[in-house]
Amino acid sequence: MKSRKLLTLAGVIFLALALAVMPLMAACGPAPEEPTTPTTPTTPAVKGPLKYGMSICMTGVAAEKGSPMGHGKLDAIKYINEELGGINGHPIEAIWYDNSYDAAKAATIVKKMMSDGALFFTTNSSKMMMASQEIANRAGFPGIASFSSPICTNPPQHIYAQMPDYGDDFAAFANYYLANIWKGEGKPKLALHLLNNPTGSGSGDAALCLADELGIEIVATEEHTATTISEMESMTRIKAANPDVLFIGSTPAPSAVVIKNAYELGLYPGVVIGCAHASFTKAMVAIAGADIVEGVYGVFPTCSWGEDVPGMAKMTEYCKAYHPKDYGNMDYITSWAEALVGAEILRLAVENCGYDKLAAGDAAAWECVEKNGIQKLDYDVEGLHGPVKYTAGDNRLDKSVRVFQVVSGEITAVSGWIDAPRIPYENFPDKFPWAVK
Amino acid sequence: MGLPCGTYNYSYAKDMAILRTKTHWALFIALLILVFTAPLYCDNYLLGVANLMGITLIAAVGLNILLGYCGQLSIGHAGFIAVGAYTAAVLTGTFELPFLVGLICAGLMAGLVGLFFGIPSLKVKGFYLGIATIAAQFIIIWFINHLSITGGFTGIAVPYASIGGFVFDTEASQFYLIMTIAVLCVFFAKNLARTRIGRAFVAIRDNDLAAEVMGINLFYYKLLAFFIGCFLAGIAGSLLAHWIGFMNAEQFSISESILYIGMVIIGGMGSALGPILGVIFIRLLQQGMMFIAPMLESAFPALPAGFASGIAPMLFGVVIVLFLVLEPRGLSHRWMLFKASYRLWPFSY
Amino acid sequence: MENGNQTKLRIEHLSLNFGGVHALNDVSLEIKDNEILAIIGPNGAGKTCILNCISGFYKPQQGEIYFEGKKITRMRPDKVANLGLARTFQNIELYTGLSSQDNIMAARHVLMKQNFVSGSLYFGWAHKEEIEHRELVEDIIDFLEIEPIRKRVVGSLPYGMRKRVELGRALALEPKVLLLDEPMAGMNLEEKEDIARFVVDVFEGQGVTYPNNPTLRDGVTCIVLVEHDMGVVMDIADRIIVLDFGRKIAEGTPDEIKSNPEVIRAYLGQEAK
Amino acid sequence: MAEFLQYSITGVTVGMIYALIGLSFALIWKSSGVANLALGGLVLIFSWIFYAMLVQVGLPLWLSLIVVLILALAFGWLIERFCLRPLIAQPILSLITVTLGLEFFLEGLAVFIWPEMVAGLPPLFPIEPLKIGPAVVSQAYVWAAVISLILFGILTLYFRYHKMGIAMRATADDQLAVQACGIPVTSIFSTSWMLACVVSAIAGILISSISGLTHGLVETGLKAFSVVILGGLDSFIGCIVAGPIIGLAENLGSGWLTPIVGWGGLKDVIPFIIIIVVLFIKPYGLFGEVRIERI
Repeated sequence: MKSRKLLTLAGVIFLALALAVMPLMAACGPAPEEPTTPTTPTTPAVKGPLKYGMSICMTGVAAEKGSPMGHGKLDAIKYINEELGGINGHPIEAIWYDNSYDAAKAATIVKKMMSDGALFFTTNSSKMMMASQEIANRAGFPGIASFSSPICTNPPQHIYAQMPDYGDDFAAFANYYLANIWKGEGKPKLALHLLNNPTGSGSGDAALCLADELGIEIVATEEHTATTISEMESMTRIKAANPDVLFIGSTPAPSAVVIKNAYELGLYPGVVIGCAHASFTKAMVAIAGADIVEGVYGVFPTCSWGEDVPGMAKMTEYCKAYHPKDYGNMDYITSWAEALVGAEILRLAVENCGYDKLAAGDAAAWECVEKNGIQKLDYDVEGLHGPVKYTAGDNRLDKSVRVFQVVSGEITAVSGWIDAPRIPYENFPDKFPWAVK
Repeated sequence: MGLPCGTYNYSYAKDMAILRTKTHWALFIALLILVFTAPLYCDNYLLGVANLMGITLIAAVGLNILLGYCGQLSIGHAGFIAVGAYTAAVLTGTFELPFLVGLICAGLMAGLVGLFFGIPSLKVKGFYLGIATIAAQFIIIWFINHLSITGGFTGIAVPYASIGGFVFDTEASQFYLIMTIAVLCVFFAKNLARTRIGRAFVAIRDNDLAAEVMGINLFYYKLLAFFIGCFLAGIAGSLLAHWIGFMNAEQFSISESILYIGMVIIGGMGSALGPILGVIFIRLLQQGMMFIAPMLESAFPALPAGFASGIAPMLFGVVIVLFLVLEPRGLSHRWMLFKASYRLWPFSY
Repeated sequence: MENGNQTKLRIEHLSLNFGGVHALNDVSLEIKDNEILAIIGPNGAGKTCILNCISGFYKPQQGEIYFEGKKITRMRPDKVANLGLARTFQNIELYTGLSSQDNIMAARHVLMKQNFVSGSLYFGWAHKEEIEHRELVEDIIDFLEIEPIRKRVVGSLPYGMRKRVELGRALALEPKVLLLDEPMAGMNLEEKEDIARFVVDVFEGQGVTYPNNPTLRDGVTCIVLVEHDMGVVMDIADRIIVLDFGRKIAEGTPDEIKSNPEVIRAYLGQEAK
Repeated sequence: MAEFLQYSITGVTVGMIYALIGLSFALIWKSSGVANLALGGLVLIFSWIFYAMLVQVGLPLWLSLIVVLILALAFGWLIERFCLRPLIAQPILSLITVTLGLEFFLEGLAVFIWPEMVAGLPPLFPIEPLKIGPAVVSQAYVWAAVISLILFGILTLYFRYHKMGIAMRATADDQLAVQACGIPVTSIFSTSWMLACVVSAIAGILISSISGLTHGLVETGLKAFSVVILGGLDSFIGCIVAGPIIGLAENLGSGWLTPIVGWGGLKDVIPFIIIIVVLFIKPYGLFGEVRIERI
């Protein structure tokens, strides 16, 4: 009995050690056999790889978004390596780690990627980028955030945003609303319901910044937690303020609660409801119930599944082959597009600086990637989201979103690409001290 | 625990010393040399992990004083770390005060906040106190999110640490800074534990009624434990802020607090070695998890979607459960048993 | 002996209730210097309650307690201990996670001066102070003959040894009054004799045997002993107080108590059954 | 006035949902003194199982419910048998940490089986709200409140009259004495874990029918158990009274204070301020057992 216990203990300690030693092996060992090397059998890769760093929230609280996003970009890289033969014959090597949505881990991961000689890195959430961005900025290591907060790109440094941020969502929606929906006199009255984190406050900050310029009156600002089960109380106050339009900057589940409560209070249908892109997913429709959310507007920076754009066929093929469960998930598109943009950056960098300079994976290579890759981008991303093009002073690569609406329970596009101009946060240094630095 | 055969103490000073034989000293110095030359043969990533461990260790030492020695459960430790981190961030970032001022103020501020939330400990024990500290964490984070000076939800950037013009801008220099402070903290905590205050803490933990009757002021010492524990949390927070460079209140979640308790318990409560082992165990395990998903995905591309994302937390949980089932008194207890049997070997009866 | 016999502790009209239960009912007594006072009585008579009131652990509803003329009723327990009242407990209340030596060191707490800063630095006078106090503690360990278990964690010690460590802990406080709550409960004859010998030795003082330890050298001149065992009490006590149902029913020398009919009815009669 | 009524009704109904999770926590606390940190994970996993039965397998509602409840019983037994029982007589904090490990495991398990990680249940109750004077309340909340009242009633009766329930109460006081009476303490622990799993399954189903199946369920579990401190951890009546009090406090307090102080999100911090205040004034909650110290 005793010996059995000892044996099991030894087993557990061995298991724990094996797990624990993994980082050591990966870092110190002479390992050219990087465990993260993707399989690249079809094209004989004679040329050296280009290292693409990815910090992915594969597990943890944000895995609901991180996991399909991870699949999306890994599948895209598989596609690029296998069918397109890599970048000018150089395969892309994905150096990716799971950050578990843990800031401290994200900070060690960005260091790991710098040691591994990655040429740039991407994250798929603003929190993970915020935990990594100072380290990267200080080292001049370029990074791209798929979903970002304004603070990632303001003031512009070495971090770029793949798509418009939550603030831009608001700006684009407000423009659309004023042009196409608002028929009344005077200023429309706006109520905001924001998640209590940068996702929500991003929309709130944009509203604060733009309200006067656009001619909108903010009559109520409420906030909620990601785990809220009832917002009747805040919605009662919003109802009392008698708004014309309600903008929700949040994630699917709490947005669904807010919309349901608006429905129960008789506020909706009646007011116009708009959602930022983190809320506006199929899950929100499922949680709130299709009958209730019918007619709700939302913005989203990518195309939707099944649309007739050049990149759709390959993406659908790979998704169905490797991660069929992710089919229909918008985050997969975002991430697939991210990998296409990343490949384009690498292509520009290889063509402009040559592979040898990039192979070093040092500060000079990073500068080259940033100056000759990211900043020279001019690419349509095969129509999967708005075209990416760098303009000086604006670190957002793609600058347009589309407005969607729930029609018969389906999220349907109601507009083309709407430009989301950069929001001048730096003009309000007292409200947004971070934007001036 | 006894000494190796043939070792005798000839003075009380010698009996009370931490390092008592030449072998002890040799091992200790070798360890210090090993630690402080690490930047020579480790890359930035490993140094980064070591820095994270050092920072975590400082906070865990604080929690060990509070929970392991004084027996006061705190499930809000990440909240107190946040207080320190934001104090340092605001002082050095916004007001551009020197790093050391920020460091000390971070400790003091966290200590004072800890004092306030420690007041219920005079009336309640155990899990009731735990819940008071959970509440403390939520309240702290709420305030950080709603004050304008802390940058609100957006967060706040923090400059590099610097002392007298020397900027700790490389991973290696940060390593020296963090390790020095961590070693000092461990040393202070060890001394504290073996002197008057530490005995008072343990007395309160083991038998608070008797401790009071034997002349220990519960009010003072419980609050002192909260102050010291949270002071160290604040120091750790300050270092964390300078190390990551950007603070956001979301980083200090309740599960982080719970994990700190896990570290202290897995390491072994109420021993100087405990937090060191616990921190190394948990942080390395976490880092190991980081590699599992990529490895699985690349080795077995045909795995079902949830495999890579689900297996890591499952393994993490299983290791913790199995570990506690087999070694409920923590790693340091196992280490003691090992030392004892090694000393008596081969006559282990 | 009769000369220095002034009152150390004076208890006046003490009453203590728990809800409807009268644990103590108008008890008055005096505890004098230079005597071993025994408080006896059947189970539930309120003996321990008196000790708990003295050490500040219970707050009596009525009555006052004076120590050397100073009122200590309803004072915080740690302050009472600081005045020089030390005690042991009926059910051993040691710090189970500490070694015997550290348990006794922990009682030196009130006599030490380091604070958490000097303690954590350990150099200089904190270190010196630790050594000084360690020496005094070693005297106690030597006196109580517990050297072999010095470094053992008390949670793992046998009952008799733990009782000794507890006595040592009380002695380390350098008390002016020593309150012993059933120090011999649950012991065999030999162990009882040991404890009785320690009590008498402490009372008398050891003089030059322990020249540096004031408690052991000069003795504790005032000891209160709460005990069940009549034999031991009759042997070592100078004066006996008998309680029954929270009332004082008799007071006097052992001989007087032996012949007191009230006591025989309340106590000895019960035991004779 | 209309607003007051709206706030009150919302507060009471939401509070009842907190109380429901609190009941599950109190069950284990009452019989074994273990703080169940895996509560969030349990709520999560049972909600997903229910989703799987109802939506993925397509069973009728009543059958899915029965399957979930049976699985909950099995889970409870397994957890007690393989995680908690080996640790009997070990330091209580080790037991609590085991539940922490369990929490990680359950979270991982949920992701493992349901990688989509977010889903919505079809509405279990009619979506049309009930009108009470000028105020409205969703039927889902009302049903949740009713169900937690029923569960509270059943548990109270069980603990008062059923042999096992009485033994459970006794175990909380003195494990040795119970063992001496010939009642195996281990079976009491496993019964309490099984019951707690059933209660958390019901709570999970109700909550996820309101706010969907997300990882957030974990934190809802955590938050709710800290909220029921007001009632006292070991008291069912405490949970059922304190839940609504907290719900009222957060809704009324936030309703009045938000316009005054101008800070959003007061609702989320008020419960915790109340906890701190309660601990200062009445440390063991409204109905918690106050221990008389003896030496």
